[in-house]
This record gives sequence, structure tokens and C-alpha cells, in this order.
Amino acid sequence: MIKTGTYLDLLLMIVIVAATYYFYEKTKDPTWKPFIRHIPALDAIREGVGKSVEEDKPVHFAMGQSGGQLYSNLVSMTLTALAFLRHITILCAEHGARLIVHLPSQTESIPLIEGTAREGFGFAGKPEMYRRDDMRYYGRGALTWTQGVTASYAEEGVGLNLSIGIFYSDCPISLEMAHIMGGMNVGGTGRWIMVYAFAMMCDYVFLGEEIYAAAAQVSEDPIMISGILIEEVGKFFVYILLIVGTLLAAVGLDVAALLSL
Amino acid sequence: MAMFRREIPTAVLSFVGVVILLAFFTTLDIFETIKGVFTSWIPVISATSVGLGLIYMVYAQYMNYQRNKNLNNLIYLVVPLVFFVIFFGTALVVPGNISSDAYQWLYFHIYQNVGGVIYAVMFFTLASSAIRTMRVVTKDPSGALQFRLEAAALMFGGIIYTLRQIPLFQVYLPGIVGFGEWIMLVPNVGGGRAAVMAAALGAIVVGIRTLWGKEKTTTEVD
Amino acid sequence: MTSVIGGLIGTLFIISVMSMLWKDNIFFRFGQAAIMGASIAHYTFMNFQSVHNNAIKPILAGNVLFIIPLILGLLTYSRLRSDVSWLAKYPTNVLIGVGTGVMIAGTLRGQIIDQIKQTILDAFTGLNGILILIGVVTAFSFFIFTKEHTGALGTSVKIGRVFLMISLGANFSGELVWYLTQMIGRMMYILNEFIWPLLGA
Amino acid sequence: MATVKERLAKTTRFYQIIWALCLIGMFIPLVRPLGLPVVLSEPVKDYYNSIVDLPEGSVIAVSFGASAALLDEQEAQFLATWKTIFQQGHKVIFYCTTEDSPIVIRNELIVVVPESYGYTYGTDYVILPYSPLGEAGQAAFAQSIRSIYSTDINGDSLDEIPLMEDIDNEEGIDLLVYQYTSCTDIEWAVRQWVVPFNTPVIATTLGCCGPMAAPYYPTQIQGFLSGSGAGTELEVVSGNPGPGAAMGDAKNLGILPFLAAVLWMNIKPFIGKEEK
Repeated sequence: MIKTGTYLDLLLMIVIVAATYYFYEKTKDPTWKPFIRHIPALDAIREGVGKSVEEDKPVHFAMGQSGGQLYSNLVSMTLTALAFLRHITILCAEHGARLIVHLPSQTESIPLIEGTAREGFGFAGKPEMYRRDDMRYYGRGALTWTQGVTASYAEEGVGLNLSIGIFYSDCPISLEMAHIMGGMNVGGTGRWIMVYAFAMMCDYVFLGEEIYAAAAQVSEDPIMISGILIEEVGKFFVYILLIVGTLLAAVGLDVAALLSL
Repeated sequence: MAMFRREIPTAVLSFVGVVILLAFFTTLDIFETIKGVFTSWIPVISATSVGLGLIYMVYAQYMNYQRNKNLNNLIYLVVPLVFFVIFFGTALVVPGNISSDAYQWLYFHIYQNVGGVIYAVMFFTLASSAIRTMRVVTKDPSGALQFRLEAAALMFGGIIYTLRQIPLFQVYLPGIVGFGEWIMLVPNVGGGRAAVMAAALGAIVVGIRTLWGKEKTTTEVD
Repeated sequence: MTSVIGGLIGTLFIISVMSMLWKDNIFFRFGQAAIMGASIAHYTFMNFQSVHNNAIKPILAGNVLFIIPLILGLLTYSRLRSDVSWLAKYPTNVLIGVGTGVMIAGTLRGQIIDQIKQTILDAFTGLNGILILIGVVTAFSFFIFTKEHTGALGTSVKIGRVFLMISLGANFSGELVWYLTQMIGRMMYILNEFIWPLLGA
Repeated sequence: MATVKERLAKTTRFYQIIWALCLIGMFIPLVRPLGLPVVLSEPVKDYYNSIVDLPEGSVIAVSFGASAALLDEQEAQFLATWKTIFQQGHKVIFYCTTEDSPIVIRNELIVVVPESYGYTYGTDYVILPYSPLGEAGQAAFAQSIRSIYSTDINGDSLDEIPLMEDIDNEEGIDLLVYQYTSCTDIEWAVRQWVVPFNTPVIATTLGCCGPMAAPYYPTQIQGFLSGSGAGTELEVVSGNPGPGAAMGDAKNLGILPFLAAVLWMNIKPFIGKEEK
């Protein structure tokens, strides 16, 4: 009944599901506080909102021109970006900063993004701060998106530019233009290929997978924080496979066949 | 009624996701069939929602203009609509639609041409950020020189692979092709593979949380 | 003549977009707004065509099941009215459900197990393979969040970050040369579509 | 003491000078070509061999996710690939995954002209229209082509097209040419074609995506072209000259001011020119 060639996948899946169950049970204990290493870029978000208020400029939030993917392998990154959107919305509401959200081109994701922003302002007790006209849509493609975002920086100014999500070749323009116009860049993407742009252009960067951990921390939700620990279990599993596999290969076993199970 | 807003949509999400996983892991045809149905729906749902973006775009431009009636905002309100009508109208009305000469002319000289420019602009923005970042040695406030290992690694990978891609250096810098390929196929693979695996684990954990019905962004947003 | 006019219009658009590198100006705004309209028109038209081909035609041919995704797609518009906006959760959740299922299924093998397998196999191919193994092990340790990066872990992370930075450098370089190509392409456009035809060359 | 704004303006002016020099550097070889030779790389050779090693009449699926804006980077790859495939007499199913693809592929085939290789539309090659597939769509295509595409680009039912008669899933495909412009999309091909079905896959993509494709080469993808440089290499190895050569020439001088600026920024601290 189980497809051959998927046994190991299933095993890894079971390990993660079991860890998920275990840590979700743990979250029921209100005294449970796991240690998570500090991610410096997180503090910078609050600092950037403060800077925006001081300079009387808006906070910009972007999850990428193609950051609204709901049905690809990058869906997790879309959801992670939404956790940051909720966080920045609450911070903006608390500090009285205007928030401009640059929507991705995937129209099917707009309901979710708009709902998250609306919910964030509502949660902070300032639903009146939500403005649909600050939800900016620029059509399809890096061209219109980067130009739309750049024009918005030029027209309305940029205090903090928080860019988190799925970024392709759109970010080298949006990040650099925000920098040139005096904005503070904080951001990151799980797409390794574009991390270089964030590392080079941001004042504070989340390197690759750090965005998942950081999203959990900003959410202050025990369930999301437990996700970091679940990931660590997965990493332990990876290290075990790497070490055991290398040792077995060293003694002449056919590791390729074993890992193809 | 509240159930239709939260619990049932979450159940739909979990059901769809779990069926697809079962299709992957099991040999039962039923799951494969249901998966086929769901995956064939995706392009239709996605494509049908396209008008939503147009509505948001026009609304935001209109409200911006209402709030601040300057020339820039007027341009943003009127010009996109004019070009929308020109392109959409040509595609819809002219015989041959997008294959017509008129549409091809618009497409080639405006859409495709200007589409390419934006990436050209990125050459300059990226170059300036690299000039700023790829500084291996800097001075600290006391005037002492500091070596920055990570900037050196970034520059090492960046400059060597750049030279490898430029014909001039391929010809006049012997070994640069092999060295560039080595950068791409050895240290890049080492670092890149780790990053790919870490990001994959992060994605799977978020995915399982989503199917479990515990992902706030999908459950709590109305 | 049509060709020269096309080339002239295209050249003016190129200059308008590039002018933002100098400073924000009205021509840049015009070019940007025009492209926004053109792009969304093309995108909308192609998607309408896609709906027509992939939903309407099958429905007319008797495959009534495609009414469901069509309705789900239309439900996304419920977002425009706050009293029924929750209906949009149905299409988005179907999309996320499919996306999550497909992602998990493929990621386990393609992004994790096969990568481990390849790393182990590489390790026995020589020095380069061992370097890859060291790179994978140390760079992976950077992504550990439940321990401070000190001691042995700290050393591993430092080495790992060097591998990560070299990888980022290579990525940067690939992009830089690509963008350079794009700039050259646009210069070729100006020459071939406008300057040479204008000069009669 | 300069203000932040003044310092920003000063550095921006410095960048603008470098940008202008790069532009001049690119322009010169376009008017006076240098004509330097091309060095071949392994992924390109393997890409080429994957096509030519297939028996004549094999079926190649081309997942075509082109972007019109990125043709400068990929046109040389496309033209050389189509010519190589047609020279070998393979059958081709093009399927369009981006909204630009139908126009781009039609324009490409006006240049290459399959009919000049003795090809007939419908029998030897077919073009399937645009559908926003994404990864789920790739999975669906591999499982059942007709669940995603009911007609070809001309609106004719797939059942009426001779080439598609016996083909409805990955079993009928001997090689997938996976063309994409979003670097991580290579994972879609790996996950939805290679992992479940072991379908041979070669990829054609942008220069920036090469490092991302490299971890999957040569075990999961058999070869890949990244960037216009690789397109030029394929032109050379396949003996099909195209637009790649002129691009290569202009890159030579265009990049030099950037390299000089990076060098200058690294020399500055040693000659006491560095500002705090």
C-alpha cells in the first residue's frame, strides 16, 4: 500500500509529525519557555517603525512581486510573510505609523493579505487605521512591481522598508531604491538564490531560513515558537542521516540504495 | 454560521492537503484521482481571480488622487487605464487577437522592450550595492584596519564567478573557467545545499502546522 | 517608417524608465504608469483566455465539474464586501491545501533526502566532495536556533558562514551578469530598431 | 561634518559615474565587435548530449515558462535548443506556463521554422496554450495532460491531434526540457518529474539561476543552460550560430568599470582615503 521509494520520506514525515504532536502538547503548559537564539534583525523592525514616525514617513511592507504564491512549494514563505505583516501592522498601529502594503501579483492571495492587515489593526484596537487604498497592486511582473514600489517611495517617502517573503529579481531594485531614498531596509527571504541581495542591501537581514524562526518569535504564539523546535528535530534527523550514511558508505555499504528506499 | 467562516474552510484545507499526501505515499488510485481533480482546478481558480487585482489597482490610484490631486497622481490614475484599454482592446477586438500585427507591434515595442529595461536598471543598482558591500578591509572608528572575513568570502565567490562568465577573462585569464566552475560546483553547492535543506525543513514544519489547522494566518483571518 | 516610429517609442520608454537612476521625474512616472496598464491588460487577457480554454470549454463540452473551480475563483471577489469577505477563504484554502500537500510531498525527497544522498556520494569522490560535505555540515549548523553560537558550534557556524557567503557571491555574480546582458539587449534594441533604421544603415 | 543626506548624494553621484562608464563600455563593442572565442562548460555539453543521444523520433516535452522581458538573456538558448531538437528529428510538445509564453514561442518558431526541418504541426510538434500551472500544475501535467489542457493553442481538441493520440502523461515523454525564469522553480521539475517518475530532465534558465540548479546536476538534472553565455556555448557546440555572440562581446568592456570600482573601494583604506 505504501509506494516503494517513499519509505524514507514517510519516516521523516512521521518524525516531524510526532515532534509536532509532542511540542503542541508542551505548549499547553503556560510555564514552558524554550530557548531560542536572538535574531538581531527583529529589534530593527521596531526601531524602523520608530524612525518612520520620527521622520513622518510611512512604513512599507512588501512580500515580493511573486510573494503571494499559495499553491507552490513556496506557500510556507507566503504564510511566514503574513506573520510579519500582522506584526508590522500591530507595531504601526501602536506607534501611529502609516503602513503601505505592496501587494504581490498573485491576485488569489489578496483576500488573505488584506484580511491579515485588517485583522492586525483590529487586534491592536485601531481598525480605523486600515486603509484599502494603502494596499497597492501593480499588475504582473517585476517591471511594474518594482516601478510601482519605487514610485511609491519617491512620492510618499520611506521610513522603514520591511521586505519579507518570496523575492525574485525584483528586490535588487526595491531594496536599493529604498536605500538611496534614505529608508531603512530590514528583510529576508527563504529563497536562497536571492538572499545575497538582502545581505548586500539591507541594514538588517534575516538569512534564509531565519525568517521562519523570526516569524515564530514575532508571533509570540507558542504554537509557532514550537515550530522552531520541531525544525530542530528535523535538523537532528538530517545530521544523523549524514553521519550514519557517511560511516556506512565508508565501510562499503550501498548507501545510495538505502537512501532511495 | 461561525463554523462556515473558520472550521469548515480549515477542514477543506486539511482535507485537500492530506489527500495529496496520501496520493504521494500510497498506491491507492482513488487518492491519485482526487489529487488530479484538485490540481486541475488550480489554474482555473487562479486565473478567475485576476480581475481582483485590477479592481485594487484602480481603487488605490483613484483614492490617492482624491487625497492628493497632483499631476503625479493624475498620471497614475489616467495613464494605466488608457494603456489598459489600448492593449486589452487590441487583444480583444483586432482579428487574430494577440497574434495580430497590431498587438505584436505594441507587445514588442512597449511591453517586451520596456519589460527588459527594468532588469537592465538592476545591473546598476546591484553594482552599486556590491561596490558598497564588497569591502574586504575597512577602517574602524579608531583608524585601525579591519579584515572582514564574510565580505571577503562574498567577494571571492562573486568576483571569480563574474570573471568566469566574461569572455575577455575566459581568454586572457587562464584557468578562470575551471576556477569559476569550481566555485559554483563545490563551495556554492556546500553552502547552497545546507540552505536548501534548512529552508525545506522550515517549509515542511509550516506546511504540517497548516494542515493541522494551527497556522494562524490561515485560520484566524476572516 | 512604422519601424522607426516603433523604435522611437520604444527608445523613449527605455529612457523614461532608466531616468529614475538619475532622479525621480515626470517621464519616469508616465512610463511606469503606461507599463502598469499594459502589463495588467496582457495578464488579464491571457488569464481570461485561460479560463475560457480550461474551464468554460470543458463545461460546455459536458465536464460540469469545472463549474466548481470557476465558482471558487469568483468567490475571491467576495473580499470586496466586508460582510461576505469570509467566503474568499474557500478558494484560498483549496489553493493552500493543494500547495501544501504538493510541497511537502516533493520537498521531503527532493530537497532533503536526495540532497543528503548526493552529499554522501560526493564525499567519496575526492577532495572536492569532502569540501562539499564540510560545507553542508557547517553551513547547516548556522540554522540551529536553540543554542547560542559559541564554542564548537560557534566555530562550525563561522566556517559555515564562509561557505554561505561564497554561495551568495556566486548567486550575486550570476544575477549581475544577467542584468548586464539585459542592458546590452536594450542597447541593441535602440541601435537595431531606431538608430540604424533612422540612419538608413 | 556632512549630513546623511549630503553623504548619500555624494555616494549616489559616485555610483552614477560608474554607471555611465559601464554604459559606454557596453556600447563600444556593439559598434566595433571584438569577436573573442567561447569556452565550453560541462553542464552545456551534457545538455547538448542529452538531446542528441535520444533515439530519433523520441518525444520531448518543453515546459515553456518564458518571460518576454528576459528574452535578451534566453533567446540564444531557445533558438539553439529548438534547432538542435529539430535537427535530431525528435517530436516536441511545447506547453506554455506563463502568459508571455504563447507569443514568445510563436515568434521563436517564426525564426527557426520547424517546417524547414520537414516538421508538420500536429504530427511532429504541438503547442499547448497558456495555463498558470505552478508546481501543482506541473504535477497534474505529468499525471494527465488532458486534465490541464483540453485543446492546443489553436483551440483544437487534443484528441484530434495525431501527436497527442497516445500521449497523456509522463510515460509518453522521453525528455523534459524545463525552461524557467524563477530560480527555485527548478525544484518543481525535480519534485514533480524526477522524484516520482525518474523522467530525464534538462533545464534552460537565467544566468543567476545556475548556482541554484548546480546542486541538482548531474544526478537529478542531466544538464543545464544558465544565461546568455551558455546560450552562446550551445550555439557553438551545436553549430547553430545565433544572437549570443554579440552579447558576449559587449559584456567584456561593460563589466570593467564595476570591477575597477570594487578594486578601488578595497584599496582606499590602505591609502587613507576611507571615510568613517
